[in-house]
Amino acid sequence: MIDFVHVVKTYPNGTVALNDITLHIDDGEFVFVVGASGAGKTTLMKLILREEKVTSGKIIVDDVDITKLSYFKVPHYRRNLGVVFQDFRLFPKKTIYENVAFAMQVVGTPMKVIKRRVPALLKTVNLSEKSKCFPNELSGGEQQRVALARALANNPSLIIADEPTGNIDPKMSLEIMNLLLKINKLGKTVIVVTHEKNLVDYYKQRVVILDHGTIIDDRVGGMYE
Amino acid sequence: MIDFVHVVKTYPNGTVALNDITLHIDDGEFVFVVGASGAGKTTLMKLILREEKVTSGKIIVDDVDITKLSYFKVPHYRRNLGVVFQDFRLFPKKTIYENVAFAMQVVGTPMKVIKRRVPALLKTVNLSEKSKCFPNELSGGEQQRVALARALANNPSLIIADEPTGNIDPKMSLEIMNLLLKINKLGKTVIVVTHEKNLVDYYKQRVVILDHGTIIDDRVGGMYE
Amino acid sequence: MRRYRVSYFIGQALQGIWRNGVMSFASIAVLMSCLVVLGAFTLLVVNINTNLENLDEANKIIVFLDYNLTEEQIVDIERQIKKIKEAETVKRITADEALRSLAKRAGENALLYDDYFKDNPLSDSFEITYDDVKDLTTIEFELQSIEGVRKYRDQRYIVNLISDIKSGVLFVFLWFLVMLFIVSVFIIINTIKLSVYSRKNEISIMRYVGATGWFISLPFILEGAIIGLFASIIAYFVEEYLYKSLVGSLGISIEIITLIPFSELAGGILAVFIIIGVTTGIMGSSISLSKYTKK
Amino acid sequence: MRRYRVSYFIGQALQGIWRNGVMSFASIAVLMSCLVVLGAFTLLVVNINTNLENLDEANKIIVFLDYNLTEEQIVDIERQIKKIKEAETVKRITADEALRSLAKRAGENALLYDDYFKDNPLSDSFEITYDDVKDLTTIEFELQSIEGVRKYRDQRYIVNLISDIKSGVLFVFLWFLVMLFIVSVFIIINTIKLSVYSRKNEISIMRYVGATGWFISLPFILEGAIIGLFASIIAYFVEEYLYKSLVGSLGISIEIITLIPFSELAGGILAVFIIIGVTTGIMGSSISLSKYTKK
Ligand SMILES: Nc1ncnc2c1ncn2[C@@H]1O[C@H](COP(=O)(O)OP(=O)(O)OP(=O)(O)O)[C@@H](O)[C@H]1O
Ligand SMILES: Nc1ncnc2c1ncn2[C@@H]1O[C@H](COP(=O)(O)OP(=O)(O)OP(=O)(O)O)[C@@H](O)[C@H]1O
Ligand SMILES: [Mg+2]
Ligand SMILES: [Mg+2]
Repeated sequence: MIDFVHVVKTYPNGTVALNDITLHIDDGEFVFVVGASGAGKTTLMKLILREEKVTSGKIIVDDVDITKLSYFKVPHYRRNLGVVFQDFRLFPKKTIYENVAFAMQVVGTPMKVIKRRVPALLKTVNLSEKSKCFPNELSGGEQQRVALARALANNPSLIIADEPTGNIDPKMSLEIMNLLLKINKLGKTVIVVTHEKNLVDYYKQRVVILDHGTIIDDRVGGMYE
Repeated sequence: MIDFVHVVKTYPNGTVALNDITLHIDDGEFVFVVGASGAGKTTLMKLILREEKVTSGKIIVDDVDITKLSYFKVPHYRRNLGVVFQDFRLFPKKTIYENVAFAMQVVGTPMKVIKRRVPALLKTVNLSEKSKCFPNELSGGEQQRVALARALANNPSLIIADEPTGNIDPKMSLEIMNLLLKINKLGKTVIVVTHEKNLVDYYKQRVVILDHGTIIDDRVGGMYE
Repeated sequence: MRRYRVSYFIGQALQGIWRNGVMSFASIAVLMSCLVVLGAFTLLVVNINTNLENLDEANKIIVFLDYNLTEEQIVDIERQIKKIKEAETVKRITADEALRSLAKRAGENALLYDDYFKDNPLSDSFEITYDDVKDLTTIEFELQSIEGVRKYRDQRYIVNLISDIKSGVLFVFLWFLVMLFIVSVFIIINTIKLSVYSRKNEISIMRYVGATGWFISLPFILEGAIIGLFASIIAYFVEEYLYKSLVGSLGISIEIITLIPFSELAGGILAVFIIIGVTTGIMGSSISLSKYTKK
Repeated sequence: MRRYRVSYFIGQALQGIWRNGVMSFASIAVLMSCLVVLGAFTLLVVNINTNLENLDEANKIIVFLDYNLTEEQIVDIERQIKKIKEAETVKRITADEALRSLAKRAGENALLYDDYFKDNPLSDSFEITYDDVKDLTTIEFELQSIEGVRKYRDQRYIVNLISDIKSGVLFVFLWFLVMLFIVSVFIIINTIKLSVYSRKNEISIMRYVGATGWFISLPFILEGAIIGLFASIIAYFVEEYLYKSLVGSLGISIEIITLIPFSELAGGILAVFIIIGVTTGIMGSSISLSKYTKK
């Protein structure tokens, strides 16, 4: 359960990225977040991840006000999230396998579990043959899929995906969206930022539309634009 | 005029990214390159840019076999190209303004020309207010547009755009595509890699479809898939 | 909480060193250089110190006795002198010995003394050595109360001179050594800072994935330690080579200087190198990490 | 080809230094440290050398003349000796003077000489000083052919000893200085390498945009030069402070050691610092750049 209560985010240089956002997302929901470039979608994700701090307002995740989380609790909080970043954020000096495995090592997963799960995850995103490659040896879409595999690694209860199909062809995009939907069916909350009209229109889920930092529309099955 | 003659590209780790590509692009053409993730689209672009070298075959650009270009001539060759990279490749320690200006400084453009042209370019991509920001202070789509502005800076005769709308909302995407088409009308050659079915279908230009490193379709007005 | 395995951290550290070859190499090179310089200078100071110790001969007092004392009286005086705690050694010099050494000192003109050997005009004397210049005053005070002592001569001027030089030289060199040490540590820390800096992206990604500060830091700190260890071992061998080649080319030309053989110092040097190398390596990474793990 | 403006490159360099604050700071700090150590050691060597020069007194030969020469003969001998090119100064010592200095040397026992002053058994002599130990043999050869020279005494042993010590000490220190220099250059270059390394992405993007090698390199090289300049100026002031405070605390305790005042060396130090700082800064960046501009 995620609650944004009158959240404002102003960046140090004065840009108001989010302006008085109030938003409730229930456990197990599937939400699309759409909006023009610069509307504040990524900022919204960064606030949930606690990568950025709110300027004012509260964000409550599972009954905890994460704006008040101490520095030491942040990592533990983040482990419940699976995030696909818009810029992937893979480790350049780790192989694809290691990139995914790292997320599991962080939480102390035993080696033998990792050895079983990582190949399975890479298979899901169709990257089995690339497991020994480094990120700079992959195409843009392949990197994006690695990021997705890593986000799913720890079976998080909340998945946030920022443009997870931005570099991926339509067929693969559908597969990935179907995967996210399947995960959502298992009871996980999924938030997807995307600008792919087709996908949003096709899946008929809840759609939150951002514009210049405010929510201008929020309904289930909502059409994009 | 670009000519690929039996081009093969195998990466050091053994991946065959392009397999016997023969392709002719005339001056002033507008070409979409589409294909699944990992099909070799970016590799094709990198070969034209001479970022990667061919394994075998020839690439002739304006009567010069660029596979034989000496190290010293490469920069001068590149100045005739305007490239939007899939991963943007902006200078992290330069402001948006400086990022675009740098491309012009490279070719020795006088200061007063730069001072006039850069703001105009930023206006074209709708980023006038962001000129003093650093790349990490921009949203994904904004960064992509900066990359586009930089590609256009020197009025190149060949423009290569790798997923120029990958992070951009549909409305802005249309604007950018229209801009590229306008430039194409002025006589410039434009090559656009994209996976946005809508765009490709809408514009009815020449479409080259790549699959596992080979061209499986190449016709004007060709439908995506 | 689940268990983390030590092997994981060591593996990560080694991987980090290997995959960031340029940086690791540069860090090891810098660290090693600093240690070599530091070590070479320490060897220099140790050698200078040892050689200065040999200048201690000047620490003696000559005590001249009254003329015409009986043997018994002289023995009694000797006993009394030996009672002075601060006197290290006491040596009797007979009048004849004194005359002979005088004649010898005259060199060319020794023959001038020939006449005197028949009827020695000198008295017996004692040569007292002591350890520390500070004892001089005490000894001289005690001597005053001994009957039969005509006068005594210390070499206070020479003693002070040598002791001045010694303390001056040591002062300069120790001061220099301290400076060198501080500078080395500073350089090493800065170098490791630079190398951590160039990986700050990696570190911040770790944070985003939910890694705690210590989980991120441990491999880096181990990396620092391993780099420090490598550097110190290499530095040790470089030092050995340099010192031995120096001793080799110097040993022939000067005999009055005693050079301490390397083997005598080897253990200490290696130990100190490893301690400094590993400590600074760890310190360097810890300091720079704290900046990047707090996001 | 269009013109590029110098101001552009300088501007880029300054921007680079400013925007990469951490790296620039670390590089300046390391460079500065190396220069300070190098400078301090040079000052040490210069001072040691000056003080060793003062030990030159031993460079003299005493020439003893036959007994009972007439004044004319002695003057004639003096003339002949003065003709020897290698003889720097020639000083006549009369028999009386010689006796007096002998008596003085006997210290306690000067009275032994009393008798001889009535009928001096010594001969006149000359004291010849010379510049270089190598001249000794020539001078002695010439002396053999002079009538009336009974014998002569050089201080070859002492001379050789002192000269050995001098050359030994200088050898060790110069050797050390060279090592320090090499190590410093090595450290500086490695540091700048690290800092260029952490910007290799930036460099490769420049290449993609069509920048030529020199266009990319020039700002980096200027950056290296400016960092070198900063570092050397700071190092100069640190050095001045350190040296003056050392002279201050040392000057009181020892008088026989002459410490060269800082002002006498200041210009040279600053010049050398700037030369080394700027050169290594430029070298460091050029070396590391060549790797990344070739893509
Ligand atoms: N670190 C930052 N500092 C300053 N301004 C920022 C920063 N990050 C984002 N912004 C600005 O905040 C606004 C919202 O950015 P955000 O990244 O949330 O947009 P977005 O909706 O994700 O856009 P896109 O679809 O292009 O990714 C933009 O105007 C952007 O320029
Ligand atoms: N530097 C590299 N080293 C090794 N293999 C590489 C490298 N770059 C790309 N590849 C591989 O070559 C193939 C083609 O890559 P390319 O980047 O051209 O794909 P793409 O068509 O651009 O895909 P996308 O739409 O995902 O960007 C992929 O399988 C990729 O893994
Ligand atoms: Mg975004
Ligand atoms: Mg691609």
